[in-house]
Formats: sequence, C-alpha cells, structure tokens
Amino acid sequence: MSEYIIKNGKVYDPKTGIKGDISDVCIKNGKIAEKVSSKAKIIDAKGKTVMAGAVEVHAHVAGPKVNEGRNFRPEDKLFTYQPTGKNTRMAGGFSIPTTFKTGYEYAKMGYTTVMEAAMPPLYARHVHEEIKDTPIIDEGAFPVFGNNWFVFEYLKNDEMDNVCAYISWLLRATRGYAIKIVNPGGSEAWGWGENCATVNDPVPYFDITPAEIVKGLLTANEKMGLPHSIHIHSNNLGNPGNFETTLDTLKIAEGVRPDNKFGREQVLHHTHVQFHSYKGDNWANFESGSKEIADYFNKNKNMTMDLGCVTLDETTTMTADGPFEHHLTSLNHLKWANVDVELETSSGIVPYVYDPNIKVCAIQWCIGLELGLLAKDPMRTFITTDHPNAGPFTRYPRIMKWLMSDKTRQNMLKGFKNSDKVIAATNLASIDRELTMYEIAQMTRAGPARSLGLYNIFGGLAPGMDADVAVFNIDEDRIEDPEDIEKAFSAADCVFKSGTMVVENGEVISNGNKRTLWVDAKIPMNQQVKRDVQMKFLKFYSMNLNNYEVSNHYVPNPYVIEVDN
Amino acid sequence: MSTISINLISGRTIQQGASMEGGKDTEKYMKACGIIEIDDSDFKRLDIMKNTNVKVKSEFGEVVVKAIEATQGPHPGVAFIPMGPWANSVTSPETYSTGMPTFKGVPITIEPAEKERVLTSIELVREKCRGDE
Amino acid sequence: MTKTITDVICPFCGTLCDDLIVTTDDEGKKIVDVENACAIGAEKFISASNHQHRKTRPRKLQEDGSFKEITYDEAVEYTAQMLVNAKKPSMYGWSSTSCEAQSVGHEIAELCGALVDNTAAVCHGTTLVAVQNVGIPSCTLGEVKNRADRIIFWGCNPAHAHPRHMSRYSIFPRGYFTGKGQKQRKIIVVDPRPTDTAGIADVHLQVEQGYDYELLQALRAAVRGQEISGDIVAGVPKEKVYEAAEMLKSGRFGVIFFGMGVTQSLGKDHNIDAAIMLTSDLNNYTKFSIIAMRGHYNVTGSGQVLGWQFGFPYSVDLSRGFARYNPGETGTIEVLKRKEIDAMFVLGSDPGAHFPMQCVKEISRLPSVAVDPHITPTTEICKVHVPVAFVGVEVGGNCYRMDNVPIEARKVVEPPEGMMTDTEFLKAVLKRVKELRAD
Amino acid sequence: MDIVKLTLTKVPGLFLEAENITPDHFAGKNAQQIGELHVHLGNQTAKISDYFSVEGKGGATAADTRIIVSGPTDKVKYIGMKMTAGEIEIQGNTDMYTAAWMAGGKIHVKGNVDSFCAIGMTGGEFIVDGNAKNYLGASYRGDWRGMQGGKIIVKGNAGSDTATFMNGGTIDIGGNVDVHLGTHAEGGKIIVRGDAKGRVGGQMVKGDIFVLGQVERMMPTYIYKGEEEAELDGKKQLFKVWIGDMGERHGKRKGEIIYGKIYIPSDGAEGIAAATHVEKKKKLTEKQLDKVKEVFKDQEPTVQQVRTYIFDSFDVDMKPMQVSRLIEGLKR
Repeated sequence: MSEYIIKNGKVYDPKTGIKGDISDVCIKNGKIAEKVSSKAKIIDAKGKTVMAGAVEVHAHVAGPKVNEGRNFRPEDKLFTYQPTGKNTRMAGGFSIPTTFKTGYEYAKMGYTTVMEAAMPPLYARHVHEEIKDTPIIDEGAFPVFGNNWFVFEYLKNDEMDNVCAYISWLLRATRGYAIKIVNPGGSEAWGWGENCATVNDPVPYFDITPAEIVKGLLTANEKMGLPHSIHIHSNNLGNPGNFETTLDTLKIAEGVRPDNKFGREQVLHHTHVQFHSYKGDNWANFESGSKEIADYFNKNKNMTMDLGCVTLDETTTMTADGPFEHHLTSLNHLKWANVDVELETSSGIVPYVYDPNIKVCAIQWCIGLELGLLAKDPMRTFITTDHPNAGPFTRYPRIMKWLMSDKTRQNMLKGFKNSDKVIAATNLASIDRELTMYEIAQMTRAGPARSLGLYNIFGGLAPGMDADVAVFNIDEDRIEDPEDIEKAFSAADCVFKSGTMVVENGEVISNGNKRTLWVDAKIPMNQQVKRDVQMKFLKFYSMNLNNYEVSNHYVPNPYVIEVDN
Repeated sequence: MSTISINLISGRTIQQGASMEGGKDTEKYMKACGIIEIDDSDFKRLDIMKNTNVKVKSEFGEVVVKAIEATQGPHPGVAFIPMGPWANSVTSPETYSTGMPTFKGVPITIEPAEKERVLTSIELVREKCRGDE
Repeated sequence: MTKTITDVICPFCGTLCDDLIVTTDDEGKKIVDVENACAIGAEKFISASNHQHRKTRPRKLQEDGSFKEITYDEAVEYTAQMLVNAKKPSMYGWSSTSCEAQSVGHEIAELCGALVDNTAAVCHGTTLVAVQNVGIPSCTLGEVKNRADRIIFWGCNPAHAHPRHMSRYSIFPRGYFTGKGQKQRKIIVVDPRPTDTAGIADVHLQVEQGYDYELLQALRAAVRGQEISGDIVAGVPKEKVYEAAEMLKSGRFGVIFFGMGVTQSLGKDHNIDAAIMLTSDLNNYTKFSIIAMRGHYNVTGSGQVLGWQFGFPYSVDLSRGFARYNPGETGTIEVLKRKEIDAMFVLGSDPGAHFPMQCVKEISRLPSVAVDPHITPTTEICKVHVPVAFVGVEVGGNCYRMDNVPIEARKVVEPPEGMMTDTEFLKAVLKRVKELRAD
Repeated sequence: MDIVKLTLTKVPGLFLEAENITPDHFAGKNAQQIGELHVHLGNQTAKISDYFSVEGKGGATAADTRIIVSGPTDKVKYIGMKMTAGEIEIQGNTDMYTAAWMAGGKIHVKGNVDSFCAIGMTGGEFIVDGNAKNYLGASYRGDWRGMQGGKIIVKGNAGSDTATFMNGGTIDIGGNVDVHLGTHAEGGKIIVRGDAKGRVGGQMVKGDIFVLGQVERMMPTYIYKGEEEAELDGKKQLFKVWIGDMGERHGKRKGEIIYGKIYIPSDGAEGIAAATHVEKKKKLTEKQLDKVKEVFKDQEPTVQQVRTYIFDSFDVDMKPMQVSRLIEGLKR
C-alpha cells in the first residue's frame, strides 16, 4: 500500500488538539502514521486545510423508503445526470441520488463514514444491498426499535434482560449498528391511523407510553454498553409548539451516565433538532424555540444532537414517522407514499419545496442555523440536513458557509419576502457568532465519531487511526469571499479513505474499499426470547424466521464492532 | 351459425400458470391457453356447440382457438382468453403512450371455424413471425 | 435417504411464499416432493427437475429455421458482439431472476448504452406511473394479516394468479388483532366477471369492463359525501356505490389489492391513480393501504435494483450515457412498435408469449438473444437461445415480494451437468463486452 | 432577425435526438459552428451537419434567431427543447418532445407532432397545423407541474392525456381530443373545438375546459350546474356548465369552494345530457319494452336471461350494461 505525506497544510484536528497549525500528516498501511519512509508520495497542502475524513451521523441514503423516493420521483432526476466516467458509474438524482452518486458526492466533500439513519429490520437485506452498491464510504445502519412489539412487551413486563437479548439478536440479524427510535409508539399507533403526540400518550392496545419506551431503551443501551447511544427522533415532529415535547423527551436522560468502553460521553442523541424546536400553536404564529432547546442542551452534557438544517431547496421528506408524512401531504397536497411494516415500524415519503418566500420555510431555515450557533459545545452538535428531509446532504458546504459567515446569513435574512416577520419570529438576526474551521472539524469529524463510539478509528488524525483524510483548497485566514467556503468544501482537493486516494482535484479516482459497520453485542439469546421470537414469526410475521437474518454475502466487507461487557 | 361482436379480455388462470411452468412447448399449455371462454348467452348468439374451434378476429390480427363455456361467469358480452400468444394475436398494441398495451377491452368478432386447427404456442409464433415473410 | 429442505422460497409469483418444504433424492439432484406450494409453484419445481425435457446447451437459429447447438463461449461471443455493435439495444426481462443477475445486467447495459426494461412494461408499469403521480399509501402483507378488516380485490383474481395469497395474508389468516380470521373481515371484489375470487366476497361490484376509472372517482365522491350524476355508474347502481363507500369508511384497517384488470384496461395509470387517491382519502376517516398484486416473483426486485442504481423502476434508457425514463417512449412495447431499437436481449421473461403479436414480429426481425431455462415462444424466435439454471431452484439469490420485502431464494438442487447460471453467463458477457470496448 | 435554414438530407435509421436545435444554442454561431453541434442516435453521437445542411447564421441573441427546419424530420425528437426565445418553423412533421419545457419564443410545426410535445411548458407559443399525439402540454412523469404558462394551438386533433397536471396557460385544439383531458389540472384553460372522447377533467382541482362539440361520456363526478355566460374568442356566450371533479379535493376562495368547470355551448348541446348515459345504438321499441316487462314481471331475472331473451325474440344485440340498466328500470 502506498505511503503519503501531506505537507505544509493547516491542520484542524480535535483529536490531537491541532487548531490550524502547519503540520504534516503521514499515511502508511491505511493508517495515520508517525512518520513515513522517503518513498512516500508528497502532497503539498500549502495554503490549504487538512482535516480527518468527515463522519455523517444521520442521513437517509439506503433502504426501502429511500428507494421508493427515487422510484416515485422521476422528476428529481431530470437534467441531473453525470455520465459514466473512467472510474465511475453514471450517477444522477438531486434530493435522492442513486447509490453511486451518494458515494461519489460524499467522498468529494471529504466524508468517509456515513450512517443510514433508519433501517426497518424486515427490510434489512434491502438496506445492505444498497449499501453494497454505494462506493467508497464506510457505512452502518440503525435498525428502528421504538415501535417494535417485542420491545413493547418486554418493557411493559419490566424484563430488561430480555430487551437486551432481543436487541442483541436483532442487531446481529439485521447487521445493524445502533438503537434508533422514531416517534416512539406513534408509528405503531399509525397502524390505526392514530399518533402519540406527547411522551405520555399511551400506545393503542399496548399499554405503554413513549416515555417508558425511551427510558427502557436508554437503560438497555447503557446496560449493553453499545458504541452509540440511543438515537432518537422524538414525538410530535414538525408541529408548532413541539419544543415542549422535545424537552420532555430529553429530560428522560437527565442524570443518566454513559456506560461503555468506546469513549462515548452521551446517553442520548437527539436527531434533526431543527424539526423539534418550534414554538407557537399554529402556522400563523409559528416561531423559533431554538433558545429553549439550546439552553437545556448546553446545561445537560450527557446528550448530543444533530441540526437538520433546512437548505431551502426542493427535496423529498422521508421518515419512519408515518403519521407525520400523512399530515404533511394534507398540507402541501403532493404525492404521498407510506409503508407500515408488520410488528416493527411505519414510514412515509412526501416531496417538499422549501420556498424562501414562504414564511414558515424561512423560519425553519433560521432555526437550524440558530441551534448550531447557540449550542456551546461543537463536540456535541453535528451538522446534518437529515438528508434528504431538510435538504440534500450535498448542501453541507453551504451550511458551513452560513455557519461561518454572519454576513451571508444577514443578507439572506434581508432578502426574504417576509423578512420582517421572519426576523421577528426568530433569533438569528441577533446572533453574530461565526464558527471557526476548528469548530467545523469538531461538528463534522471528531464530535460525530465520538458520539458513535468510533473515535478511536475515525474522525481524527492521531497515529494508528484509519487514514481518512481530506484536503480542502481554502485557508481560514485568507477567506475573501464566503462563497469560497462552499466552493472548497464541495470538491475536496484530495481525499483518502483508509489510506487510498479516492478523490483528486474534486474528481473521484478510486472506488476505495468500502466497508459495512455493524455491532455484535454478543448477548446470548435466552430460552424465553428464543421462544417469543419463534412464536411471533409463526403467528404474526409474513416471513419465516429462517429467512429473516441477513446473510453474510450482503455484507461482503464487514467491520464488526464487538461489544464485550 | 353466425359471427358475433364481443369485448375481449385476457388474464391469468391457474391452469395457464401451471402449464406455463410445465413448458410452453407442451400440448398442455395449448389446452390451457388456446381457448376462449364465452358466456352461455353469447354461445346462443354464435349458434355453435361448446368445445368447437372458432376464429377470433380483431383490428390487430386473428387466431384460431377453442370456444369453451365460461368458467367464471356469467359475463355476457365479455369473452376471455387466458394470457399467452393466442390472446396476443388479437390484443391491441395501443398504449396511449404509457408503454402498456391494452390487453383488456379489445373489440373482437368470433366466427365458427370447426375445421381449423388450434396451433401450439411455438407453431403459432413461428407462423406469425416467419410465415408472412 | 432423501433430503428435506425447509423454508424454501417459491419462485413463481409476487406472493413469494417462503414456507415450502422440498424433498430431494440423496444426491440432491432430483426433486421428489414439494409441500405447501400451490399447483403452479409445485409444477415449477417438478418440471425443473425433469431434465430430459430441457435444453442444456445454447442453440443458434439456422437459415432453414432449425436450431444448432453451440457452446456457451460461442453464445457469450454472439451476445457481446451484438450488444457492443448495436446503436440502441434493448435488454428486457429481469423479472424471473435474482437481483444479483440484474445488477450484472445493468452494468452491461450501461457500457453498451442499452435500454433496460422489466416485465412491469406489460404488467404493473402503469401502477408505477400512477405512483409517480400520486404516491402510494401501503403496508407489508403482515400488516394485512394482523389488522385488516376490509379487503378489496379490484381487477385481480388471486384464486388463479396468486393462489396462496388469500390463505397466507388477506382473507383467512388470524393475526394479532384479527383473531377471528375471515369472520372479522368484509371482502369486496370489483370485477367485470364473477370470478372465483368474487365467489367468496361479501360484495361483488360487477363493473362495466373498462370503466373502473368512473367507478373509482364516484366512490371517492361518495366517500366525501358528494353528489354523483346518473343512476348507474359504470354498471353499478348509485346506491350500491354509496353503500360500498360506507363499508370502506366503517372499517378499522382496509386494504385494496389490485391487478391487471385495472392496469391493462382503458385508463391504465389513471385507474390506479384514482384507486390510490381513494385509499389516500380514506385515511382521513380510518386506516387504508393499497398493494399491487405483482406478477413475476422478482419483478419488484428488478424495480428496486434499477431504482437504486439509476433512479427509475423500469423502462430505463441508458443510450446517451445517462439514465432517462418515460415508459411512453422508452418502454419496450413502444420501442418495438416504433422500431426504435436494433438488437434485443431477453432474460427472465417471455415476451414472445406475452407481447402483442406486432411486437413479437419485430423481435424476430432483430438480432436477438433469449436466456431462459425453458423452450418458449421467445426462444423460438430469437437468433440465439441460452438455457440456464432455474433461479430459486438450482441457484439462489435475492428477490423482492410484492410489498417490496426482500427474501433470499434458496438453491434446492444442482442444475444439469455443465449448465451455467444466468449470473455466470452475464458475468462472462460483461467481461467480453469490456474487452471489446477496450479495443 | 437572422435566419438559419436546416434541411434534413439524410433520414436517420433509428431516431435522432436534436435538443440542440434551438435559437438558444444557435445564437452567435455561424453555419459551420452550428453544424458542429451534436445530435444523437441511440448511443452514437453525430454532428448536425451529418444529417442536415445548414445555411445562414444565428442572430446575436436567441431572440434574434429564427430557425427553419425542412425535410422529412418525422424521426427527429426534442427540437426546441427548453428554448427561451426566438423562433422555429418546422415545415414537416416532428417526433416526440418538440417544444418540451419550452419557456419562451415561438415554434410553428406545419405538419404533425408525436407525443410529449410541450410538456412542462412555462411560456411562449407552440403552434401545430396538423395533429398532436398524446400528453400534449402535460407534465413529465411524476412532476406535479405540467403546463404552467404560454399557449398551445393545435389545428387538428390531439391525443389522450392532453394537459395532465396543467397549472396555467392555454391549450386550444381545433379538432377532437382522445380520453383523459385535463387530468389533475389545477388551473389554465383548455378549448376543444371538436369532440372529447371522455374522462374530461378527471381529478381536476381547478381550471376551465370548453368543449364545443360533444363529450362522449361525462364523468359521473361532474354535476350539471345550469347555464352561465362566459367569454370565448372575445365574445360572451351562453354555456351549459358542469362542475367537478366531485371526487377530488378543492380549495376555497372567499368561503366558496372552487371547482373545475366544463363548459358546453347551450345551442347545439343536444345530446350532451344523453351523453351522460350510454349511447343507444340498438334500442328496443316501446312495444318490445312492454313485452320484456311482461315476460319478466315479478321476477328477478339475471342480465344473461334478459339479454338472451331480447336477442332471441327481437334480434337486438344489447350491451350487458344496457340490459342491466333496463332491469333496474323495470324494477321501478
């Protein structure tokens, strides 16, 4: 394997504490090394920025609903296609790109690890087929647990050992990475066309509340010592006044300490918080609740969040929150796809146009950025768009520009059609913080890697870590035009994935050696759980138990994180 | 004996499915699909005996099949040929620019053809594709 | 001693039953028995095992209309040359094979600038078009089993086309919330014929053939409590329309299953569009889903693989080096009718039997290859026939059920000596195509 | 205005894709440069000059450029795609996607056009002297934005699915249209001067459709609202008005629900009311009807029985649905 030395770049690396100092980065045998031999290929990064490969903590990039989104939106592909290249397959789509394009676009932006945010266990095989066809980037997927009948029944009966044994089994059966909770209880209620709007709404016929589900799964997660914490999308997403439900959910984690061997410091990750930080009680008096959320978050250090920034594009919303998508289609009258999955979850998809001339959309845009600016700890605050819900992931460079430049933000604010009303309903106009390059590295590299329990391999440039490195043609001290930020982060100068150069001058030159990350929690299946699983498959599933587990050839290049508690 | 006009639909039957999986070059497939199911009242209009051969014609082609009594009837005014090359000899390739031919709802005429033979699927496509060249 | 293999997937229809039990002889060469399968599924396993009836080597059509045996290498060469030299080849079928084979096929198509289309073109293509217009509120088949108390079969006849559908998922099973099984369910069948499925329905609406669209829109108006013009709608008395609307609204969880009766009749995508919107409307009153009764066992899988690789579920045109889609232009029926293509590759389908004759004639005129385990009307008119092992019997691979649930098919017996699988054949063609294009 | 004359000199074997034939691409180029622009045939790329002779030159801007295309262009697709200004005149027929996503300027086709012409059109003028096939002025698959502005005039007939998802603009068809007109429309104006085959305004949310001939079979979800005066061709006329689609959602304006509207001229609208019922080609006489009534008095006959009886007794071949209606009538 080739050796490389990246010389003279400004390095930003929270892992080693380098904050823009000129420093060399050595790559050898796929890892970051102390030094390299004289044969090493020299990359001159003078006047450029060097960071670890970025880690995506939450995006919908593979699986049944992503693909339904692709297939039911041919118009999303119109005039977006890049033809077959020397090293690349043809690639197209805007808000829901093809798997090939997903891999290429992430890599071009210097992202090297991506987590698929919601995997319905029954469709796990599909998720892995797509992951297999997504080049370059390492990927993992979070199976959803928040509406699972096994979980409901064990938690209701207070059988924590059985919850853990079941979780361990399902992570293995689906080759999954972490416990994802989407609208706990609400997606099951959607099976009857209903919803759980607060943490105390009982789930129909299961005699359990969202709060109990979250608390139970959180306890199980720490008992098992999994690398990632529970990863939650709480109830009541997208509705005015929902910030209170969000706070109620976060409070469940109060006082709980993390218990794991992976260096993870949080017990709860709340995703796309922008969608959960709304005040007001209808769309007319809709306003930002970012202050309340950020204040709570700043005080409680055992949690992390990602932003879910609105990018003001035409996009496709998709979530395992079935009732929300039904609500959305009744608002915008655009096509609506829904899939309820037996015993496990639901999901929905609706295209959405975030029009800057619409007041609500502009307020949403403000809230996402406000959260990023009001949150004091960038190691606990990560940039996402909840791709593709608030916008496609390809807009990350634009979000970085907005977070780093007060001027661009104020110009945007002034340019809105309902500028005065938007400013009145939000806090953004009065926030002048500009994030630094180091903070960006924390929010996109070190922070998410630590939150996922992967900080010993990804998200940093310490010797021994995986050689995922990105070089961007920008110098923090010489930014003349904020547009340069977006330009530089859109197409990296070069990107290494596990020591292989995959991007050069903004073009993909290699498909790398993509891996699938999954967590083997190693808790043996007890007799009770075994019997329950067999019984439920016999009576209520439409598939036989023996056809459920994802076999190894769908995960041809696994990276198994073993948990030994 | 007379010629009648009728609305043709096609579709799957369990016999069509099973014989197809058994092999489309078999006699069994021809017996399952080289037929037209006609309502009792339309048999009367046609004035022929059941289980005799008829010639089915449409704007798009013609084919000889055996007329049998409707198995899932009554459906007066509607005739049924199981999906397969016999049905497709007369179905409409009109798609209305959707890519989908109109396999159901084709105006056809049926006339008695007792003397003519029903071809096997292989014979049929051979005749249609090579016969007229 | 015989061997028993359980949890076998049935490679016939989109129901994709996965509880078959297959018994083979001790060498694993011949199938002795098939349990749990319907008549069609059992026939598929048994006939695959009947080796004498099968061709085991490729054949080439001669001037005189006879076939001459050729080697697999020769077949690979012919196929690769044909695809590389064509200006606009079509690669059609893909519904009776695994996702693994489809994936290799797509790479060939991308390199050759071909059209890729599956049997949705003559089956549920218009469903996919409707879904693109208005979406689709749907659910998995297990949801139907556990919750549904209103079942509508619209223009489909599962008693014949999906024989175990009613017992496994829709009418008879007892699920978590449906302990009483059929007694708890109301069944409505909409069909111009009193089909065998209609025979077990509580209500049969005998719609005038070709007027489903009118009936569906009238039902939507009735659900909204709106007025309808005329006394009879598409052959159904107005009062019955209002009654049916009430029956749908009064359920707790309803499902509409629909088939070729609406996708292939006049109106096509519009019929399904209206049925989907009816489902969507009903969600304002209760819970409702709609599921397409997909035909081939892996036509759904083809749509999925095409979807994540190119972004469109069928009728994908890669000729310009990027993917385009519009079934009214790029659909296989259209390109054959309009003579837009100059070579035809068929795998996992039988257009010779299932396309209108005008299109079949066009295939026979073109340079053409058919890959199929059986002798079919298609293999009879193509220039080269490549027999391969049966997917789901002699080789495994991933498949997608009609509700998009992926299930991995199993291999139960060995193929006849020296036969290639379709994935192996495609990989050999891909290799040769790459060589030819490098020159 | 500068003129570019393109004459097709070589008929393509398969179909030719020529989205580069627009004033936008030709502006600022001389004949040779225009000839260098690409056309595509399947997976092959060729030059315009391989298939066309090129004379003249493009104007300084698209608006200053006029293109005249002649020769047997029946198999040429995409002419005028996405054009924003200028003019194209096509002497013969063209194939699919002519004027697709057109935003401005003018295209005049003297012959016929195929399907998907002027899809997603946002502005400009598209005139066809002959006939247009299906999906004229509709949306691209999956898009909810069909024709949004501009004007389409077809002097002959148009095919099925005309104006699907129309949101704005005007379509004026001189002849007849096939099924499914203005499906899902949410605005815009459609005028059909001949007959409409049926399913007019299915799932329409909003918009106006004028049919000056006959509607073969009106949707059951359209309700007759009486006569109303409306303006057409610059003069006020009296129309019979149907509103709908009653199965579809509708918005409100000033507390009033806004429906889609179908206008049919009050004079010469005879038979329109009848059009809501099935055509009666083979009708029973009053006498025969009485006979049928008598025979099946106090019975609940099946359609099959009645139909066979009528066929046997009067040699009238009635459609089953007519018979079913007849039976419903007998009950009352």
